[in-house]
Amino acid sequence: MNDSTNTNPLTRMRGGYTSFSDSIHDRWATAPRWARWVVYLLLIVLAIALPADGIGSFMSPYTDWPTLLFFPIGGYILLAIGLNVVVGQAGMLDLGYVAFFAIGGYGMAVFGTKYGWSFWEILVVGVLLSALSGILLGAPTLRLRGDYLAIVTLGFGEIVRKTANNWNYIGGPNGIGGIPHPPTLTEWTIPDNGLFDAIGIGGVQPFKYGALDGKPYYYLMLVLIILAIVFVKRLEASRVGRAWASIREDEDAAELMGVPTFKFKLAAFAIGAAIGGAGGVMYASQAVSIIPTNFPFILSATILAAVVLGGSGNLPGVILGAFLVAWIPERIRGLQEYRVLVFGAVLVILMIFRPEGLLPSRRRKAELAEGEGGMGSMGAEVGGPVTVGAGEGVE
Amino acid sequence: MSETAAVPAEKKAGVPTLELRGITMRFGGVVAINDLNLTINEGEIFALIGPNGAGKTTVFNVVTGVYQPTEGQVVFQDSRIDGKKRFQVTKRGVARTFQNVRLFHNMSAMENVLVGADAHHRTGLAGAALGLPWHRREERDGRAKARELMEFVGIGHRMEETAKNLPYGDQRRLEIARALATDPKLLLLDEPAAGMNPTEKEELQGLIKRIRDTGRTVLLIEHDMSLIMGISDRIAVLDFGQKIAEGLPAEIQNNQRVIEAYLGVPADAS
Amino acid sequence: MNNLFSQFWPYTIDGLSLGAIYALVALGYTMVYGVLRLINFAHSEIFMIGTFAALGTLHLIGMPANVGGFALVGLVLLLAVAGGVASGGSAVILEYVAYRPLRRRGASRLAALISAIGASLFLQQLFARLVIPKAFGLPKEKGALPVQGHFAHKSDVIHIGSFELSNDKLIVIVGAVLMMIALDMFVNRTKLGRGIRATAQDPETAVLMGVNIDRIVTATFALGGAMAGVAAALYMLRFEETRFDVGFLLGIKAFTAAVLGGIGNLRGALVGGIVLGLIEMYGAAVFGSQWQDVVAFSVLVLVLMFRPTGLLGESLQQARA
Amino acid sequence: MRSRLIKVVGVVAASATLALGASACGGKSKSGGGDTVTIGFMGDLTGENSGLVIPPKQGAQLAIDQYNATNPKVKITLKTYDSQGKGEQAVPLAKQAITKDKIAALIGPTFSGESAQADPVLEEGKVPNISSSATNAALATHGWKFWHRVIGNDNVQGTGIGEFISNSLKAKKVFVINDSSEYGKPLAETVKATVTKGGAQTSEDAIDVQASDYGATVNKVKAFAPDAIFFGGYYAQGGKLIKQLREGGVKARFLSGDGSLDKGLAQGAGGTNADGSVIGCPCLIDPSGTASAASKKFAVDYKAKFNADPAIYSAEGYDAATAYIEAIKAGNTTPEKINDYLSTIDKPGVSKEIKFSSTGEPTATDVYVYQVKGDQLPLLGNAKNATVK
Repeated sequence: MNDSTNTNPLTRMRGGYTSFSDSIHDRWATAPRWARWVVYLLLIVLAIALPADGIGSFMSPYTDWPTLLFFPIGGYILLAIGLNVVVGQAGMLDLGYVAFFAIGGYGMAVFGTKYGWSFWEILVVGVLLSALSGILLGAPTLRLRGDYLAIVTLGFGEIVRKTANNWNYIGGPNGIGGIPHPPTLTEWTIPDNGLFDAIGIGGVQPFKYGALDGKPYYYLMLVLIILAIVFVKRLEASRVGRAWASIREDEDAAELMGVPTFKFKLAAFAIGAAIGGAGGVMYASQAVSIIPTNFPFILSATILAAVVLGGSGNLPGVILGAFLVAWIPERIRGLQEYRVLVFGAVLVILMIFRPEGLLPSRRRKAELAEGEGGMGSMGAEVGGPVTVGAGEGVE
Repeated sequence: MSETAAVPAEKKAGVPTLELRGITMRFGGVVAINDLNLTINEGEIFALIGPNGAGKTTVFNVVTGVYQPTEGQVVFQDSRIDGKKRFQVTKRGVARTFQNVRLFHNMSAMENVLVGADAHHRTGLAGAALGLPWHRREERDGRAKARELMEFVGIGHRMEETAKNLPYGDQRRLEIARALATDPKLLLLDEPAAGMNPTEKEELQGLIKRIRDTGRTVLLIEHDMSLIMGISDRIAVLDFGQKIAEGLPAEIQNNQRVIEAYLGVPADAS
Repeated sequence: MNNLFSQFWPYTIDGLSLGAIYALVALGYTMVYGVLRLINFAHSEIFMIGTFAALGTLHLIGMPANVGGFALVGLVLLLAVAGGVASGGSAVILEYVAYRPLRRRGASRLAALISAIGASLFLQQLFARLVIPKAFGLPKEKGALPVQGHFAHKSDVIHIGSFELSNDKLIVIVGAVLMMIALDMFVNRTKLGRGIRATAQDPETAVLMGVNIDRIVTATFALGGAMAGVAAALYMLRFEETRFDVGFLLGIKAFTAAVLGGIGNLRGALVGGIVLGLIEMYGAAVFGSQWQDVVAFSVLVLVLMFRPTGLLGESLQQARA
Repeated sequence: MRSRLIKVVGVVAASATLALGASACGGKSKSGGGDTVTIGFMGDLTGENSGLVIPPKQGAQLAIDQYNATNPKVKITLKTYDSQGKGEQAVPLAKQAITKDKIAALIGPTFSGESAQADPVLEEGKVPNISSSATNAALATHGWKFWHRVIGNDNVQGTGIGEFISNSLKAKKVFVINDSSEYGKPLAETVKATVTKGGAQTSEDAIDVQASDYGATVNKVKAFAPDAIFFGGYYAQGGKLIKQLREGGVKARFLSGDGSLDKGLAQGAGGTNADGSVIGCPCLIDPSGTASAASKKFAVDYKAKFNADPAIYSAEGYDAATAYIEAIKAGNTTPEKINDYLSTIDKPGVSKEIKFSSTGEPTATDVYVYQVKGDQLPLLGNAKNATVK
């Protein structure tokens, strides 16, 4: 991998980074089970300690760190995990992912304010509702390939936002206010003793959801993220994940090997939508009020950027990507009006340096490296083998 | 040269497993297949030959549901499969390989075969996500089966390698293993010997026979005449989308129209 | 409904003139897509740069006012040249900076798409924060606001009953159609044009046949950018103001038009643009302007359901097959 | 390995350097000893609507600087929070302001959308807040104890403008347009309801703020042939709308609300297209100081400090800050005490009497109308009795 003959320092640097991340990959792949569990456990402890003031004062000097950790950071991570199922695993380009986030959010708002349901009930309903909308959008459009699908999903995102804006029942442009917080589970307070203080969580009431303290929301989001990771990881290692991978590589061959491609693509869409919907429910419940402009196209683009930046198809990469995309603009608040400018430039530079993402999966990297002549290929695309017939033709 | 190996003595009684009835396939103005009737019997190795552009792969595409025939029916084991979705055709027991290898290049050999084995698996999203017992059993069984099949085709030592890193001959074998994993009753091989050296061809010949011996029917397209003559029970010859001959290898070898078709002399020379 | 019937001609003419601008911008998307299969998201900013080039030109020549008649045609020509050069040039630079390094590394189209989104944000903000305040002497915080340049004297050229056609709309429609014809001829009759088509159909064979891909890509961006620049000049004639994110919605619409017509197909861009322009106007007439975009996107989804490769999409598929 | 690590560090340098560089230029404000009280100002300070937020910020700054210049026992520092006008940024900023910066009170958030998300946080954090420009009527309906504003809400404004259209202009056919925003739509609806009550016939349409071509709306207006057109929305769109209406041959009088009260309206409309248009606002912009002596003094001081005329909401920003200054002068330095004081305050301000109802609304309901003349927006008078020339 490391091309030592190359004298271009930039290329060398990239090579060094690549071989470094590869060696981590390898270690991880051969690590014994207990070692993995130790790492998982450490990561969870780290995640629990993350909102601590000591960390926050460096990570976020300008704005409330636990709230940032909930949204955008946690929210983006959850959304990126969901979008990664669609883009990274099944290889479909979705430019309107924000629609499902919006549907979850509005689900929370409508059922919470108009029907008085509790957060927990709505979480289930909102997830189902989003999955259903994913199926409704996907069923007629998933036979479209590549960029045709992309523009349809983009259109769907806009349709959802505009409809919300024009529909008075859900508040039109005013949106919906007074959305209830999740009911407090227990007033239990983490004891203020040395150990907990050491990791900065002493005195926190982790299950009491109010407007001011962002930590309980963050923990809730953390649980949701962990669940989503377990869910998606298990699928990835199963028949479902293999079916997605085969669809991404050669949809026609996959179907001829007995993979019901449409069904699995629809499933990917529904799962992505469901995770996006869960994020929406969470967001709305914390934000108290939502308006249609909370769900702009640029959010879809940002989440997509997170997925690709981190390493489409590889969960740790996607999580890292989402974290950076959410965190960098907040961290560079000091640059004030120039921060979006800088953010745009960083995106371009990172893509030039690491087009396969910061932490790509091996397989995905190999796929990306295959790019021949043009822009390489991205699983589902218009110009790919349109049918087997197109590939092999009439003899 | 392999006269002795040719013409297996036993003749099948002739239980038809695949029937093409009056298949016509048109693309715009081009007629790729014209009124083709073909019967493949259970347990035989049937070869489809013909010059380039004769429409052989189109026949495969019609059988496997890639194309819907413009006219005619495809009957497999007494039920029609034309108009069925591709994966449904596969589930019924028709699997194929491709002229230009179409593996899932960046997946391991094992994963490639597992995709085939999954064709008959029933684990849904919930089963996989919750790690339910039958899902684990299916995974275990699938892996065992895949291992067995890769041993069977002779690439047992390469299971964890990425498909595209395999030598060409092994890629062809992997494709066969992947197809076999779907448990086909009828296996369609599209030029399996293309690009192979003589030794590999020899091995392939043995492999195809062993596949037949496991009770499967084989329909193959091939250009290598010695291979064809060495293993086929029966042969049909296509030219310009039409069947111009059908019969035992010995009959085909001496058929005047076939020779003309291959030499490029029009059969109906005016 | 009533509105549509009583004001049929105004809606139609508005739809045509809007569609003509969509079509010209769509060309850039469709050409780049044809050659690189990349959604050039930053194309909307290429258009934006064109509008500012036109505005800057107006300032340079002393901000004429109330120009009418043939003088207006001449002025628009000048603006079109300025816009075309600026947009074409910046499209080439964009390709060089944001896409070429990725192409060299054989990066995925997805990575290129993210690079495009990044470039789009960068260019927007560059104008909002630095270029516009500097160029027009505005306070920093006003860079995000629209900037005007009123120069045209608009009058009706034809006015029969409810059929009114003003000089600006006429110039927009005629100008766009002329540019489409010119581009069509260029692509079909010149060596460079043939190279573009060959590359779009089969890059590998094109390389084997001695086509210099880099040159073709540069030419594609230059041409697509120039078309956006001309569109920008026509836009300035119609609306006489622009802002840093003027390209955002227009770009999405133009991309929609390209897909509607069949992406990769030049004539498809024209058809898609005009159809989209008309649908938007008629949709607004029937359902109200707030539903304009919903109608447009819904029609897109419907069209793609029945013609998965767009209105004129077959030629692309054939070319690819 | 070591050199490799260095390379790795190099790759991530792009983001890391950025982050570090950023921390270097952004300073942290310390509230110092007990003699300083921090008041926050939150709004879109750098985004596209910052033109509406910087004037009230400057107004507030002026009030505080004037107060600090008197060498009081307790000084005030003004700390700004740039929410970009977005709720998702306003919420964590509000929390930061409460828990880390320990602000005693907040001016803002300036827009209604962000207020709806950030105000519950301020409410729970028990920090009094006064908005200088969030006019959405629904904000007052949540029963918030710490929320206030020094500007009449959209219902007040819409009713005022609607009555002006009916009574002063005596328009019989009114076409109402909104910009589909949480500000423009309710305002347009109130105007529509008011003029309908006044006996006028109405029709309506909505535009998209991102769109360029308002042709469809213009055609609708033409078909309706109104005497007056009301637009609920901001001047960036309003100007463009006027221009396209005039080019389409529509001559009817154009009216709009506070979002369009800016020179940009006439600039966008081009030439003399906007002349005669009437803009209503529950705010007072009075650079010539004709309204009152306080207004006169404010205009002079503002001009002296910022070298610019008072603009939209600068008087309201000044008044919001004044309310807090009065509270602090009276010895209240904790958030809750300041809030208690606000419920009793009754002082003349620049724009209006500073006095809040129990819901936090200002008790004054004056709406002023301005008429476009060239690129100026001279005050026409109170909507109740003003007449157009």
